[in-house]
Amino acid sequence: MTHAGYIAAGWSISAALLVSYAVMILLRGRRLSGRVPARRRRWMTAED
Amino acid sequence: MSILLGRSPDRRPPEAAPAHTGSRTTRILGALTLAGLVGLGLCAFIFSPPDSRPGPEAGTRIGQFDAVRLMYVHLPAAIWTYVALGTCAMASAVYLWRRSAWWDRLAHACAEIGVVLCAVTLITGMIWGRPVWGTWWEWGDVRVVTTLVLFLVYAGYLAMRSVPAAPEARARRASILGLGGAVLIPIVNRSVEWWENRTLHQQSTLEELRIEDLTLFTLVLGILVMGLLSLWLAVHRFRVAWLEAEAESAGLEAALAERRAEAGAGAEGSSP
Amino acid sequence: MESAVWLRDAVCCRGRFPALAGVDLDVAEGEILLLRGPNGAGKTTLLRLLAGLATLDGGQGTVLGCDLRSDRRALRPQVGLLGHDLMLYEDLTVAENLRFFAALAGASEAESRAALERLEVAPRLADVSLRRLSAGQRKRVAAACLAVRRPRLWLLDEPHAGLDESGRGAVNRLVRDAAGRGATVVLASHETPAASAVATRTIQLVGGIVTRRASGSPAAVAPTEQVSDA
Amino acid sequence: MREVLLVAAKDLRIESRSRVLLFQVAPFAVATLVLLGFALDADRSALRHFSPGLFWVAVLLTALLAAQRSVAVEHAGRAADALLLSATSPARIFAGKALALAAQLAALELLMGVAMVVLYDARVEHFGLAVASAAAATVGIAAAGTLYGVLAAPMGVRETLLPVLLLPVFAPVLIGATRAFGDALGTAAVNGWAWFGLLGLFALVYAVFGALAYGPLLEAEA
Repeated sequence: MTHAGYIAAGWSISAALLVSYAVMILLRGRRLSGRVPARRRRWMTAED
Repeated sequence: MSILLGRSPDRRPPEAAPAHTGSRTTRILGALTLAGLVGLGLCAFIFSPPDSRPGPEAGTRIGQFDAVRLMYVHLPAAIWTYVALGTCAMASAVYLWRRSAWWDRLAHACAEIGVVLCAVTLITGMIWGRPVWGTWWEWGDVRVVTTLVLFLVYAGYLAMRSVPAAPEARARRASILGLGGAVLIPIVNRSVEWWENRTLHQQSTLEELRIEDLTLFTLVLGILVMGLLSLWLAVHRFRVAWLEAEAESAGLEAALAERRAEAGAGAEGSSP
Repeated sequence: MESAVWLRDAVCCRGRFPALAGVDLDVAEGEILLLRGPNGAGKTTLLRLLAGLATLDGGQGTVLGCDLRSDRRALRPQVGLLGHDLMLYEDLTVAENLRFFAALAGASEAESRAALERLEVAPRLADVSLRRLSAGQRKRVAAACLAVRRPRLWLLDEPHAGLDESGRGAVNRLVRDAAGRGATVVLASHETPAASAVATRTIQLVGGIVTRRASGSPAAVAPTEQVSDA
Repeated sequence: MREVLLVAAKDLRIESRSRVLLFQVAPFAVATLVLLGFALDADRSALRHFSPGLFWVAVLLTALLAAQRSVAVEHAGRAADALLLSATSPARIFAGKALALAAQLAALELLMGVAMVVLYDARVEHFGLAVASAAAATVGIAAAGTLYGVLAAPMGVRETLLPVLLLPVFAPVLIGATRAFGDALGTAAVNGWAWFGLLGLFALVYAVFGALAYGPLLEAEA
């Protein structure tokens, strides 16, 4: 494969950025949930 | 709209409320995204061919070769950057018209996702440009420069939103900024286009790519998967914004009660 | 009697702090209402709310017939506010400040000169930069700027603070004149004697709510009980 | 129109009294031009060749200061509240403040233009084009500066936030004005009048957008 280093760098940096952003959002959501009364945090399709 | 958050008075017991921003919708979305990512990985690295075709002289090959595999991230990220930031500008405009917090939160969520995707676009673009164009940064390309300005404008938008302020005042300022970005970008695009009267993009990349068979399929798949991922991120981010506002107003109710208690005590002390 | 101010359970936040925590208030047209209360009671926030400068975060309110949630733009030009910050330009002279605000309000040059005279600002100060005036003199200039605009609702935040005897007298005359012409006045003051002398009714604000309604001055003419809703 | 001129005259009078423009902003402008000269190693031909770009970078940095000042004038002593309480429409206040800022920038540009000729050995070949494009750019900068100035104004972090918001907005002005001046000073073979058109478009767009957006922004401060 040509340009293997560039390809690896491009894909892994993108993945790292998107995954860390996603994790950050999920963690923030969990932390904030604790500070909001239960009846105010229902998502329309929430099952659990 | 109702996918994003519930507003119905609920019949279920309170302990059933989720302690996170997930729901059945997001789980389905997430599963589709993950499956799509696996498929994209397979197509991008194993099934799709490198870009190469016979050169002008006999026996030589030209093209991007394997560097084309970076396109499967770069192009979808770029497309969804424009969609996300365009949605932000549109939501800002609607906010100014309707003045409802819903649109403000949507604008905020889209701006944040747009900026992240824009960073991905710029980084993969630079990494791709180095082997193919021979430079990390090409000043002469309209889209490269415009995208950087777009990134800076909406990074400024997020910087402004991060400053503590009264929610309504912040929403107003943010909506003007979000809309201002949409006003600015066409002008930037036009000025850069005139500035260097050529665009490398169209001449040396997509049009000459062998856009057929699996390359095209993989690009379309990449766009779909990135779209699913963006939507999944947007739903979660929107719910985080909702929770933030709710946490703030929950704090306000406590502060109000405290303030009224202070009034009660003060009145007793000062009553004749 | 028409109701100039009507508030029900009004909540107003400064940042995340509920400075007003549910205020019920009725002020009739032509009334001179004195707001009393300790520091931090929410007097300044209440005045800014009535001026249409602060947002109503809860409850309902109408001022001069304008809804505080939807109609603040129509309200503001009819209101005059004398605040802690004098809302003047420090680098301009007395006359220039007055001329600017008078011109924006469509008042004539003669009116602004008359306003300065009524506040007993010496004519020789007209061409002095505001920066060089004492706090009391500045307050008189600010009051004059307010007077030339002829507002229907006067909101005065500590109008007597920093003024000498003649200044307090001049402010009180201004207030009585305004009320005599049918304008409504709400003032917050700690200078009880001077303020009570002019007020027709007094209410007490503590912890962001109205805790006591009392007739303020011996000369009070307005009834103590609430006026009916408009 | 009367109110626009009133607001503009008020801002200019304040400037003439406080002398902030003369004693603080103008020296900053000239110092920036001198430092840019050092950056290019005081190479005569390079300086002349790049003089349009250097000039406009210096103008934009100076414009940041002038825009900050224009907002600070209203926020000292909460005079902005007084404007809000007057019956004047926000669009007219915007126009007045932008007009005053444009006049101040024009004065600064004149000074910097002289400095550019002296320090960088620049030669103005098409005077009309230089003046026209500078005027269009100035109106655009003043409109954007006034709009984004009030956007960042009431926050405690105005000094750092305003440049972050404003500098990307200035990008098309810098490109357009540099090209137009390149033609006017004879350092670039381009059609300067086309660039003048772009600068005019920018000025028009931001004047209209600013006039429309100023109301909700003033409102947000209250």
